[in-house]
Amino acid sequence: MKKKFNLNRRSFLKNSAALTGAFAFGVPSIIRAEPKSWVMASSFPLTGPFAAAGSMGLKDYLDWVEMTNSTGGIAGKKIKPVYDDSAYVPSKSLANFKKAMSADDKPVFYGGDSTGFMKLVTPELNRTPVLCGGTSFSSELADPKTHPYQFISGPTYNSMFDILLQHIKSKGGKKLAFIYSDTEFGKDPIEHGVSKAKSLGIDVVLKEITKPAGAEIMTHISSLRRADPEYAILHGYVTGVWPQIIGGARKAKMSTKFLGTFWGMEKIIADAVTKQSGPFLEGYAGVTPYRYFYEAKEAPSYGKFFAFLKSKYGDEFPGYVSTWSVQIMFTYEIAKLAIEKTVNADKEVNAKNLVESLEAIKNWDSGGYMGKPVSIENHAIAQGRVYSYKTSNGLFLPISDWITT
Amino acid sequence: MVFFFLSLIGLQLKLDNFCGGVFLAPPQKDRLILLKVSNLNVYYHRVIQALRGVSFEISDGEIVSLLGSNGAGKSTALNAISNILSFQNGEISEGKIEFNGTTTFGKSANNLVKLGMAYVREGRKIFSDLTVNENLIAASYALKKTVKKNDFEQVYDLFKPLASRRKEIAGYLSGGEQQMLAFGRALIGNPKLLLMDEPSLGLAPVMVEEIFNIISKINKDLNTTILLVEQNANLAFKFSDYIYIIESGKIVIEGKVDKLQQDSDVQEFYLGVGNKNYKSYRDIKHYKRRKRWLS
Amino acid sequence: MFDPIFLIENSITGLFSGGIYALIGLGVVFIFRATKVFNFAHGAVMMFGAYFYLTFSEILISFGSPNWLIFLISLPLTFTASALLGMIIEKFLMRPMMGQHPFPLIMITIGLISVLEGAAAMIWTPAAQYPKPLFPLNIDFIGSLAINRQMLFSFILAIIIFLIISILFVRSRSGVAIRATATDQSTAALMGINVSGVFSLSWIIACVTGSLAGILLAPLNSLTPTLGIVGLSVISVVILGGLDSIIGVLIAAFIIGWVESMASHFFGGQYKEIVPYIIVLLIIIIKPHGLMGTRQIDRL
Amino acid sequence: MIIGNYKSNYNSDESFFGDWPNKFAFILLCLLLVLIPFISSGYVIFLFTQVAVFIIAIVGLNILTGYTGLVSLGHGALVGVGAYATAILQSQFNLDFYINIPLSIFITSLVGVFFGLPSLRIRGLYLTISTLAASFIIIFILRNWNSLTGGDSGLILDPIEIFGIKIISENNKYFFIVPLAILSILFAQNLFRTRIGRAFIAIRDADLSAEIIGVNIVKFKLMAFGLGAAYAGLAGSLWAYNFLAILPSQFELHLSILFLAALVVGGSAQTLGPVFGAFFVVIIPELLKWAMGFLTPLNPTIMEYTAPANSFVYGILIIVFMIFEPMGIASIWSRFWNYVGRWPFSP
Repeated sequence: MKKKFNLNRRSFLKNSAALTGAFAFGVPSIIRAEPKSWVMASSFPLTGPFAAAGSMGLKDYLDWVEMTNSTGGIAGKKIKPVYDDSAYVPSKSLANFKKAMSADDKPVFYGGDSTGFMKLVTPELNRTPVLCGGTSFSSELADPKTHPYQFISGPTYNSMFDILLQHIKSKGGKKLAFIYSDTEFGKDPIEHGVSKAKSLGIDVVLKEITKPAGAEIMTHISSLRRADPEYAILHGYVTGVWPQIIGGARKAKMSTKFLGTFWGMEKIIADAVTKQSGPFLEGYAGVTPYRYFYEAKEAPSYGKFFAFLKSKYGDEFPGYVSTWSVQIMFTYEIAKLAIEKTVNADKEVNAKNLVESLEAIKNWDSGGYMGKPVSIENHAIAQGRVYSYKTSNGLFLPISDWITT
Repeated sequence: MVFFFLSLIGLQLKLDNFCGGVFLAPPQKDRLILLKVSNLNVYYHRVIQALRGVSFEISDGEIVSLLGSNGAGKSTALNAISNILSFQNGEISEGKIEFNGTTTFGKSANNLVKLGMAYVREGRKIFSDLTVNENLIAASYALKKTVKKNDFEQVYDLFKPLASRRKEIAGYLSGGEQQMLAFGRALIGNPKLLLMDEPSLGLAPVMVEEIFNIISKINKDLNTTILLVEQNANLAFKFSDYIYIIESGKIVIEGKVDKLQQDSDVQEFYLGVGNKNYKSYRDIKHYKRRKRWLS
Repeated sequence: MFDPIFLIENSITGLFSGGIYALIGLGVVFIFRATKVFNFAHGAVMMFGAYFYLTFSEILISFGSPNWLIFLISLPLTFTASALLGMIIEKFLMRPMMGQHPFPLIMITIGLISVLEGAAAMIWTPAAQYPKPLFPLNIDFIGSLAINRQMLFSFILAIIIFLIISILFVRSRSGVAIRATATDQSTAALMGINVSGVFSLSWIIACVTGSLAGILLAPLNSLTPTLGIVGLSVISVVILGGLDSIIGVLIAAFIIGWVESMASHFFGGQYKEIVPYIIVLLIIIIKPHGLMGTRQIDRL
Repeated sequence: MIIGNYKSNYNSDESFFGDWPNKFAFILLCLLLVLIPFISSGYVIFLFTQVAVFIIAIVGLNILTGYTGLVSLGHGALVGVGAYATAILQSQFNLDFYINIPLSIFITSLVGVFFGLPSLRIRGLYLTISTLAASFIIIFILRNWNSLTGGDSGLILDPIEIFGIKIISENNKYFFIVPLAILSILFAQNLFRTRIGRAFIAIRDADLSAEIIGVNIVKFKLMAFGLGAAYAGLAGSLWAYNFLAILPSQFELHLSILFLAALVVGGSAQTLGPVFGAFFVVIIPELLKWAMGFLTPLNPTIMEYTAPANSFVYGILIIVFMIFEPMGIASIWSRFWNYVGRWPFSP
């Protein structure tokens, strides 16, 4: 009797191992009833370097959910939004993900908020599969083999660079500089961009790494002046750095044309910069896969959302929704489409079937989000358009057609 | 009834006179008591008791010495009076200190300086990377309204060697000069009370004699009251008016210099006078016992 | 491809940023000398100063004041607010620990980094902001050499303030009091120096110079609650200078600014951030007391 | 202030657990830990596992900072070294976990000793700054050695496999990591009954005096660095197997500060300090999130305040504990039990 209770360390280990064997692996998974609502969970960078984009995105996303629910939700069921702050820290996003996944009603879709998270979550997704999209356009994710449950709601950064390079080529540009932030996001397409530029016969004369925020502009301007490119692509920034670099270059009397990628193409930032420091952003151009919100005439989806916001907020609604929010909403639109397709095909709504439906999206009319019909290839949508900023009216206006790669 | 009380008071007064006349020494000096310490208890780190109910008082114009061996609590007493115990993680748990009629509690060290208390610490503690003049400026910091240029000159007059080296870094002065600087710093602004902690420490015998001459000069010329802490009892007896002897945090003997000098215990323990022909441990046993009793 | 003008340009940029590093480092040294506390939170204090300035200037801009009035009013207000911040930190965080081992105090300054960053993010949101620069960005050309007028003026201002403060430190009575306190706190108290007053004063000076550095730095970079990281890399300046030497800081700031700039010139932008720390490690191993520091201060 | 060791005989001084209630509490705790996975959700188990990883790391920091008095601001980076060592060994050499983990521990402890080398010349503040610099340098290497560390995008690992069971579910990870955490606490507890541990304490309290009485401080300081780093290595290794993917940004300075905060709040130089500390730093963000959850219906973007509030609260806790309770929660805990133990005669 006495011996039985003598739990020393070794027997503790042995017993716990035995217990583990008995319970942890043996408990059958509980078969759950169909959920009452679609839980769509996501992390938002409400704090940290991209907080401005995150909080704006969250507000618009919640409005989008409200609108969608008011028109019947997805396949007759309402959407239940679950969200948490990640501070743009991948491990915090991952904790949020785990929290969402261990809740009683599991999400059918998870919206991640950074490339780092998309990377961290990959092994986790193999264990608890769920359809996963997000704000990352990392080229690495566009591979159904290594990242079977993740998709990109737009072109990869590589494709964006392809589009920009084609644009430069068509304008007859010869000398090009890459200026990018010292982040995963910034470094992502550089290698591809260099080789692509080479194949198009464009000379990449400078690859300049900067801090993602608070970069020392003068140093970079100096290098840019030395290299003196005709075009410079700014990549890997959201709110900061890119306007200062353009401003610095203009002050240094440079005539280099600057091009940006999606996250650095926000009208709100461009307007604020113009208001504060003058109209030097004139002619700044860049690639974006989505229409701007003020092009609502060509986009029925935008029109619907505009009407909803107008009725909800009245005069408080400024009439513009940021591209960041549009990106998040479009990601959810795709998830919504995948769920609808799965339900219509009368299949169980699980990650595997959702991915199948996702991959089956071909020539879908996105309701104006994108100009060309949407086809998902390699879990990404490779199209975009080059827009250029006009300081006189504060609008990004298209200077190219919709380009697919 | 009223009469009865009045008579009681009268009796009381009479008794006082009577006792004072017969048992106590008659009050010789009618000078005011400048510093009064009563029942002082000090702890370090809240656990080590350094002073156990120390009481003493100093009259205006006197030189009073606090004698005792290492670790008896002399410096602690001075630190408590000047309120810098907090820098050594010590605190006063009980007791009262009155300086010039008001309590010192609640006044920070620098405020006490303004009230006329100065302290020359053991080991001089000059600001070694400031110049001589800057040392004096630092000392006059709190007294900037009252200190005049000629206060500096007064110090340089008193300590001639300093005058020629006023622009030099104090750390390069000799030991004696550093002690002079320490004195000079304390004398800026003519303090009422000067506390001194072992001014003779680490100086050549010639210097010691000189330092003590300066002390008595300060006392006479500037009419500064001095509380001196010393280990060197002979010197203390030579220069003081009144002596307190402190052992293990308690005052064990006190008295005027001439009286104490007659005391056999004091002679034996502190002045090194007495029967030196001890042959065995038994001979000095009484000594140990006596000393224990004293403390 | 060797391009001498490019090299000169980058060297000048490095030296200019050295001027601001000196101003930041000054605060760290001041506090260290007076209180023996190494203030890891100095960068965060600087960031707070920049936010104060942002707030005051935004308020004034909203009233439509002219530029010169904005500077004239919001600068003194910022300095007052920063001084208050310094006093509060000293009074409530440092004073209760007076006379103790410096390690807990250093831990408190590390905690202070989190507190200030969190507070700034809660008050002013974590999004990057662009406060109105004291000197707007302008690039002048000397031949083909480009000089950033904003940095030049910031540099001149930083150096002027640095020199004023360090001359006061040597010449003024308060300077003597601070130096006396640095040598021996309790003796200084016995000389009639108000030691806690000196502590307050050194914190105030550090916070005010820090806020000025923040105001100069924020438009060059952008203003986010993590601006304080720049302050962390200034550790290298302070260590190279010798931790308690004001002249040392000035020299070290130029060296570090220049070396950083050269690292970014020859190896690429990302090396700039790591250079200060490599320098720190090397100095600590080779010459712990830095260029001009007191030799015996290797004890915590 | 601890001023003595109140043991009355050698046996009690040498004993592993203080007394029978201590031993009983330990057994009870172990039982409770076995039960936890069966009564809580996956997220709670995940949090427990994370606490366990933190505990291991903080025990290492406790040896270095708490017991030996060498304040390190680079512990987070060392955890990163452990994690990367594990991931690289697995991806490059395809080693099994039972070789991989010890090897990672060894590598990390070598790195730790290397960055402890300045301690031969310097002490105190300078040492703290050198660990800070080391932390930045390590992270820089992790971020920029693309071919080996995968740069900013980090590395992905395969899960551990024991007897054909993949340690991938939350439960399995829990049962793999928590026992290791308990073992490492016990090992550290044991360390301070030995010559080495006491030498560490001697170095902390008075390094010169320790040298004079014959403690080889160079050797023991390096040993403290090595041991502290070894714990960091184990924590990093488990961290990698717990997340199965690692990024350099996870191990930056904020992690080191988090560990220090945990140690201070938990109670440095005490066995239970790291345990309380780790629980604290994991639970506080959860509590804040929970509190913010109540407020979100009012304003969905109120969550913007969660992360700053988090960092604010950590900072405040460090400061408050340093000023009012420098020995941390562990000391409150032991005071509480002393009080209970002596009741009704307790003061």
